[in-house]
Amino acid sequence: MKKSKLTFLMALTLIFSLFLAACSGGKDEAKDPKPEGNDGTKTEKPAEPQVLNLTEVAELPSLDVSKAEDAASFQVLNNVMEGLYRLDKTDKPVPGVAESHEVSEDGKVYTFKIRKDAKWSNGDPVTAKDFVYSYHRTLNKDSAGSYQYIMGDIKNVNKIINPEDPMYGKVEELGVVAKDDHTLEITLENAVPYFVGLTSFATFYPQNQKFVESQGDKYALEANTLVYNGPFVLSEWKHEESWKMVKNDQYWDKDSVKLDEINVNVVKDVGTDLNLYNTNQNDLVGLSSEYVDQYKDNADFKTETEATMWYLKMNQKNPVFKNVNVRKAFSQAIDKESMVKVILNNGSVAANYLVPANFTNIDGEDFRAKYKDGFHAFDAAKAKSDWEAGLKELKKDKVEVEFLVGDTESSIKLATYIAAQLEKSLPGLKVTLNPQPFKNRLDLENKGQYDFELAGWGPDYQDSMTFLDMFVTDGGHNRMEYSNKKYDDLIKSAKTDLSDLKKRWENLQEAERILLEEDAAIAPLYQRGRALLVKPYVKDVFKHGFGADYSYKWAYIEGKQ
Amino acid sequence: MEKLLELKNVHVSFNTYGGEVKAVRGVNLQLDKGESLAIVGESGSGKSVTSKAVMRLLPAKTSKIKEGQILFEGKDLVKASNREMEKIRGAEISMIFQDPMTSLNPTMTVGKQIMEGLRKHQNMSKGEAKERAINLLKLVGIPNPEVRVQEYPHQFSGGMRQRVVIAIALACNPKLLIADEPTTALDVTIQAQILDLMRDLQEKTGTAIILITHDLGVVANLAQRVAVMYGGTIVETGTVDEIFYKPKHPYTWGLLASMPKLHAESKELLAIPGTPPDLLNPPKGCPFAARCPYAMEVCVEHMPEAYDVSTSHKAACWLLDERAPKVEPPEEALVGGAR
Amino acid sequence: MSVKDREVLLEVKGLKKYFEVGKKQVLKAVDNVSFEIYKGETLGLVGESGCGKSTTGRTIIRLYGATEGEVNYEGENVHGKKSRKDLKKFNRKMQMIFQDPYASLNPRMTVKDIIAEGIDIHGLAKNDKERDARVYELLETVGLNKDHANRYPHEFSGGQRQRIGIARALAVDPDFIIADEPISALDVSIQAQVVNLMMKLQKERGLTYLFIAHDLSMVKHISDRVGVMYLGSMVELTGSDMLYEEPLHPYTQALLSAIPVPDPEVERSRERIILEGDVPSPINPPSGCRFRTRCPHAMDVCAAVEPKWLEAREGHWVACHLYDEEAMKQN
Amino acid sequence: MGKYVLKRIGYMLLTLFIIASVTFFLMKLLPGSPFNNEDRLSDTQKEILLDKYGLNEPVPVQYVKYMTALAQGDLGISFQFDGRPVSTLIGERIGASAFLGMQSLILGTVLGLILGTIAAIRHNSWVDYSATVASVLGLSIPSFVFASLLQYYVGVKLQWLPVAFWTTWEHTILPSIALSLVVIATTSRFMRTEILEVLGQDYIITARSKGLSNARVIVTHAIRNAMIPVITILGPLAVNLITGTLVIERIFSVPGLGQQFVSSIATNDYPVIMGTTLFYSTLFIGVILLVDILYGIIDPRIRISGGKE
Amino acid sequence: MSLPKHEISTELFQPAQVRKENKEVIARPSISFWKDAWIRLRKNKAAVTGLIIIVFIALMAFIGPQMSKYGFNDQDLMRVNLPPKVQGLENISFLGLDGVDIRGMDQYKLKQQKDYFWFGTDALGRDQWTRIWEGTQVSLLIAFVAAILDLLIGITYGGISAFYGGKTDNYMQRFIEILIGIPNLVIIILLILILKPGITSIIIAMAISGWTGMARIVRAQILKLKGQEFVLASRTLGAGDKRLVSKHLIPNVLGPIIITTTFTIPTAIFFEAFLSFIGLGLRPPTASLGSLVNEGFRSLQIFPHLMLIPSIIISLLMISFNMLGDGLRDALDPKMRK
Repeated sequence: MKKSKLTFLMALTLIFSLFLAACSGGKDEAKDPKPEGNDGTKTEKPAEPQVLNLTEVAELPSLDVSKAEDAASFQVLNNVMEGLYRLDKTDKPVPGVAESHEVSEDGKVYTFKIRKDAKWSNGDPVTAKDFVYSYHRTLNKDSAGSYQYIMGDIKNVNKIINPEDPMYGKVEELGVVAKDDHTLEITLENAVPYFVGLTSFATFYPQNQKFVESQGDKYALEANTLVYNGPFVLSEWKHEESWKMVKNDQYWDKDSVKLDEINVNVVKDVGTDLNLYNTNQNDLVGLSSEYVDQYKDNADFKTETEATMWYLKMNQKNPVFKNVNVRKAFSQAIDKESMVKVILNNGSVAANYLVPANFTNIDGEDFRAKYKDGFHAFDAAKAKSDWEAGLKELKKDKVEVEFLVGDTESSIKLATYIAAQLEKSLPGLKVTLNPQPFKNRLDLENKGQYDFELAGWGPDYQDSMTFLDMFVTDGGHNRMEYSNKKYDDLIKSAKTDLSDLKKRWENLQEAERILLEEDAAIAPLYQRGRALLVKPYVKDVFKHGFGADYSYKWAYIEGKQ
Repeated sequence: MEKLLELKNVHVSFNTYGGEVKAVRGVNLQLDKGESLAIVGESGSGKSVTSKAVMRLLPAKTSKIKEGQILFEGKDLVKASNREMEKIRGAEISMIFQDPMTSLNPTMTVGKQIMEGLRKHQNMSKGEAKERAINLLKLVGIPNPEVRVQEYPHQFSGGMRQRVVIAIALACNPKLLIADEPTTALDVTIQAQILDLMRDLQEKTGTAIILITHDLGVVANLAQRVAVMYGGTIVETGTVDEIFYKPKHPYTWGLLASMPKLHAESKELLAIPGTPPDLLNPPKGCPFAARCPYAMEVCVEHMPEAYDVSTSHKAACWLLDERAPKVEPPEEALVGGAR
Repeated sequence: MSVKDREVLLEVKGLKKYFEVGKKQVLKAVDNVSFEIYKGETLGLVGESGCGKSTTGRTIIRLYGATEGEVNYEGENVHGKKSRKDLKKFNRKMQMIFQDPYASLNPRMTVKDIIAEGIDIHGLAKNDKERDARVYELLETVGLNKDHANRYPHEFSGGQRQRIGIARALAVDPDFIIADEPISALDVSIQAQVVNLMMKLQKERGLTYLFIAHDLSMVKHISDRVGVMYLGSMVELTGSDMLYEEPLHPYTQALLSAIPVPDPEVERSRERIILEGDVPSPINPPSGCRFRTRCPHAMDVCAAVEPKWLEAREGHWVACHLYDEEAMKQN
Repeated sequence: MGKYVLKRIGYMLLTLFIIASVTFFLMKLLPGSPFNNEDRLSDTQKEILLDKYGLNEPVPVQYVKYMTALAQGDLGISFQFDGRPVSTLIGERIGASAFLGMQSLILGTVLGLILGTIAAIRHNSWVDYSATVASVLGLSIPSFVFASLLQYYVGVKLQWLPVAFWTTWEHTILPSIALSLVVIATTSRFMRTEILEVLGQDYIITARSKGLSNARVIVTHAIRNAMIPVITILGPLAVNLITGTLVIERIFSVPGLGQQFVSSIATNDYPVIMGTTLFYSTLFIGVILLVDILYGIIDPRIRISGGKE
Repeated sequence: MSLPKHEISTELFQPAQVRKENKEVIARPSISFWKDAWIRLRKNKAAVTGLIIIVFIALMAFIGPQMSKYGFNDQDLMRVNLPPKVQGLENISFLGLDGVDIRGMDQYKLKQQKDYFWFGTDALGRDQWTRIWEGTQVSLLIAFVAAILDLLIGITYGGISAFYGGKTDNYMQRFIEILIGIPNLVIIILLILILKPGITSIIIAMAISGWTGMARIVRAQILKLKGQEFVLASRTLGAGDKRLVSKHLIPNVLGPIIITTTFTIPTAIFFEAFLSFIGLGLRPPTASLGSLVNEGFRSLQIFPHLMLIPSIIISLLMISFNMLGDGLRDALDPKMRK
């Protein structure tokens, strides 16, 4: 009974998938994936269907390069589009649409050579003009893509997007010029060392002007109103339900691409996601902490460490947190090791620092090398004495504070633990949780309407600056009335003076020390890890520290059958 | 005359949360073919229960025929299976209820409701049954039967509905028709119409009728024989003339005396004091003893058996015992025309 | 018996009570009814269901506001704007007994509280003791006793409840009682109890009754005069014996002949006037005489002209063209 | 009847107008900002966005504009899904929700009616008691728990039916069953009471006295009459199903309106929240109206006399 | 019973002394409506069982937390996710109260815990016994307060609407129609978003959308009662509005109100659970049965005790209230009276 039912269903699924394949025809799909890979890792032709099945928690809000702003969209764009460079396995930029680039001596002018075989999926060549058009479109007055700022290192960008500036909206002043179809020259404000890596970011992708204009309002709203230049094309996009990427025949490096098809279904519930994984309908599933216990002994279980940092943000608008001793007490009061081991349990690392490991300078020196263990490690006794000192200064013996946290199951659980730890270590403290949906939390933070907050930050680009410049006085992400002149100066010089990169590096390390050790402005908690189950037959899906999460360009399936 | 129905010592009880209510306590009755018998009594006297027991329409869960026989053409209905009862109901014995407003299914056309029984018992085709339904409607005096057969009960007035109910009851030419207070819910002028109709139909079809009512006027109009019920027992039976002109039981006297006489001069009514017995704890003696002005010690202690007054007239009263003092009925109980 | 010399207690003049039953649809429950009730008498009001007899009663006692017309009690109009004090005065003089012995007593109150309600409202007892004493006295009056005082209505039989209803009405010492079908829901043997009680009370206390019922024989028994209503209007009004002996209106005649008499011989020999059809809807009553659709004597004039309310014989009022010479001529 | 329907539609429009106004002002009270990426937006960009969506204007002006647009059937543009009209979003999502809702309603009602009838016929027997307990259990097990258990046992363990997604009809079975639980429980309880009530009616005795068998009496007389009042609860039930699908939609990854409503709340997508609320309300009132009309069609007493009042 | 006639002695044929009062004697003992209803209720086994369970759970909600030495938010990461273990029952393995998890490992041994946790512990090492009973307390509180608010608003609104009737009634009914036109869930979600999440907000949100049902029932009842003859009788006696309402109307609508309330309470408990599921519940660490089920739900496959126990309590409450409600309906419904 069971068996026949199963066969029937499988037959049904098969018929259905054939049907789907037939529908999505039109495009000339490579029925025979080309065997030769040229990266040397794999030369044999994979004998089995190269189909990767994935899930995503939400519908794609926007695939318009100029507007995209969320992880899911970036993820898709990274695989159906390509910038000048793209990130490889180790997050090193490798040539994408550009085959090479040159940097001027002052490090401010980059000249990219666009490869001649780069093509759009409709057959048009990808030219330097496509990049210029795309950047103009992004920075245009009418556009309000939230990632405009990431182009801020390019000359005049900050003026063009500032309505008070005379240059406002004048995109033609942008420091990006197409010298010819295959030469793109980009001029920077400052010689930032991470710019090439930045070109792999979605906002820096080209757009095909002719195509964009032909689609009008419909551009990027459906699978067929977008044109692609990446390893895959989006062949189907059923809103709120699923999308499908198939190998892009026009892609210049199509020989490296082994997957024929990537199916992504929207699954909001982790339990469902797991059930799908267990019935082989999904090849990779992220585990929320509740499920880690259940699967940590599973052979497919893996953890990854991400570059995202979580910390407590203490709002100095509140006189309690104005007191440095209180802040220090908070920093030392939480047993982070137990927390990551027992509660998070997903590869997260307890952190006493803000900039995670693996942020290296030009010489390959790790940012963490100098202060390896960070500052103010867990020390309940010390926390208590600092707390008592703080209370004395505040002339209080009881303090009640509200703890702003996200409203997801995991962050509430974590916050409950943190609150209990704080209350345990710091007598006289009463913590009330205020769980809020993501946007409300940010809104409250933005308006400074919180006491302390469980906050996190993921890097936008591969430089410690992405973490450190948040906390300058009146900085866009400060929002806790933290101000330290010394810190501001160090950050400012690191931003503008790039003549001595070594010095800059040290300045940034010093800035972090001031922020954490002297001022204890924030209390770092952990570097986020991610527990996941991956089917053993999924190979070479590359995980990135920033930008999009995964690259499928090099991925393949082996051993499924 | 041929015996059609005979009830022998029928006892019916109801289970209520308060205990066992003995609604019918040893009823003996008989009815000949084509005869019309009226069962008279107050509410709660057990007259409706008796009639429903004959049809076996009492709720199965809460009620039980505890003992006795109900012989219909010699067959004991108490022991009949549900199947057998289904064959008898509607075909051999049918019933009319008090409230024509509620006794018809509001969501089914009148025609269908008449046809149901016909199709079940006489295996008629749809067309035949419909034709018969129209004829029946005509028979019970509903104008325009061809049209009205398609209509729903709420489109009929109360009197018309009662006619429909009669049509349903008569559909299969039953041998016995039980009419449970068929005119109580109707206005006087409509009541007259229905009584007229019933008498007419009985003459035409020869169906025996058991008429259940509390209205002595209706009894005088329609019945040939009368049974007076009180407290779950039959206290007096006899021909209509015997009951009205020579009543023997004090309850019957009281009943007659408490009715105002339309013809006669206004006299004071003779009321029966008190209230009927609670059948949850029925008195062990005569149920009427507590209200009876002539009650003797024996009445309180012992249930009287029926004394034969004449061959057709019986009364269950100790006053008829030779040892009892002689008592004359009160003047008010004398029905005018007799004397 | 000459009624003319007697004192008028209540005068109903051109009383109308319409109910709005929908947009622009009016149910004329009582349409232009006039009569008088003399002190100490019982006026019976009969008719089939829906004829407006209960509405008339309820309008008189102000349960419904009159659409038009007057109700004068001892010369004073009951309707119209009244102060709370004035109303209370009427409430004491005029009382009502209701039809349904089950619905007319509040199931959540003890018999004592039910009977004492009027005493409480009008402050007729100085203290609880006096109140209890009055209640017990009233219970005795209606043939119950003080053991019953603390029981709840559902424990009583229909007749007992009806007597409790009477006791409640008597509690305020009224002069005039409207009895709205007080016996229709009772068994025959019990009806007599209630009627006897009412008649006894009338004798003892000099009460005036408006006795509403559909049972003509009982109405005739208790009433001095009887009014017959049909479809919202009064068709005939006269002394009860007169009505029986010489009914004038064809409807009254039919009504009388329809009543089954508990006398087999009479029933066997009796000729009936069987009325055809049903009572029409009071929402769209027939034009002219409302009875014409069922009347065996209907003439053309009946459809055209509403019959006048006229005194055809002395003390015998009727609304029928047959007794209106003018109308007959017209026909 | 026609007049009655027109009048009802008039009320419906008035109600919708008030609901639209109330939601509009409620929306203004909602905490949080509408921006998708607050963290990374500069103040100027926020200004631009606010301008774009007309959120910079005084509230009364916004109100008038919104209502005017609404009158023309324009529900605005989603914040979260940039450039997509709300009506399109609703249009795309409602299909799945409606299908799921209707299928569960039909399944649930049919099963519920049968269960309720059986329970009533076997009144106070073990069948009745177990049906009662089952239906109360049906009402007391949270639907998300039931849905997850179904998914795990039927989908993962037994592999009889797909775990999730919305592609073939097979995929609709589990969510429909999960969703119909409440319907079964509600209708069976209701049906049981109604049948018991109907079985006590005089016309049932009339039918019995015609010699009809028990089964026939129940089928031809009791069920139909008992079902008429059941129809009145179908309206609210249907709407509850459509709004109540959100949990089920989430668990079975059904691309429906419920999921979208929740995500629009999470992202402060005001136009979508308002649009969906209005849509739900319209549906709700519409269904109630429909049920009333249906009631009139099914119940001959109302059908002929036209309108209940 | 009846003897042959001749065996009855002649002395008995004497007129009996029947006292007049005896004719009006009522044989059955006097019982008030409520007492009668109580007797009926007591005869209904299901309802009594329901009542007992409700009382038991309500008592445990207050006593339970005292029985454990751990507070509801006492965390200890050394003892997380312990399965239930009960003294005495630990040797009966099929009960699942032996501290062995579903993988067959004795977690108490593993984590070197000597204490017995009757309901186990959660992911933060908190004692589930305390949490579940405190959660029950919160759920019952929410449900009762929401029901009482429903009651107050519903009775007032429905009462006024029905009592004054006419235009007042018409306008008030239109208003209710509009309110009913907005799906419940939507109102509640929007309200909870505007108010801060927490017990008060949930109660307010539920009360705002929940009273309409009660109002309709009260209105229908009062409209029906208003035309009843006993109310008319009171009016003819000159009773004022206050008297009518307090003596006649309210006591008679109490039955349906109580019945409705017994069905409102479980609905409220359930709704709160639903809100927890979509993330609009209480502020942690406060827990309710709903939020506990929701917390445990994720680890159902590995730590089933976290979800099962609160689920069982919710279900028990739901079933009990429903059974009690059904019983009350039978006991209070005048239609059922003989």
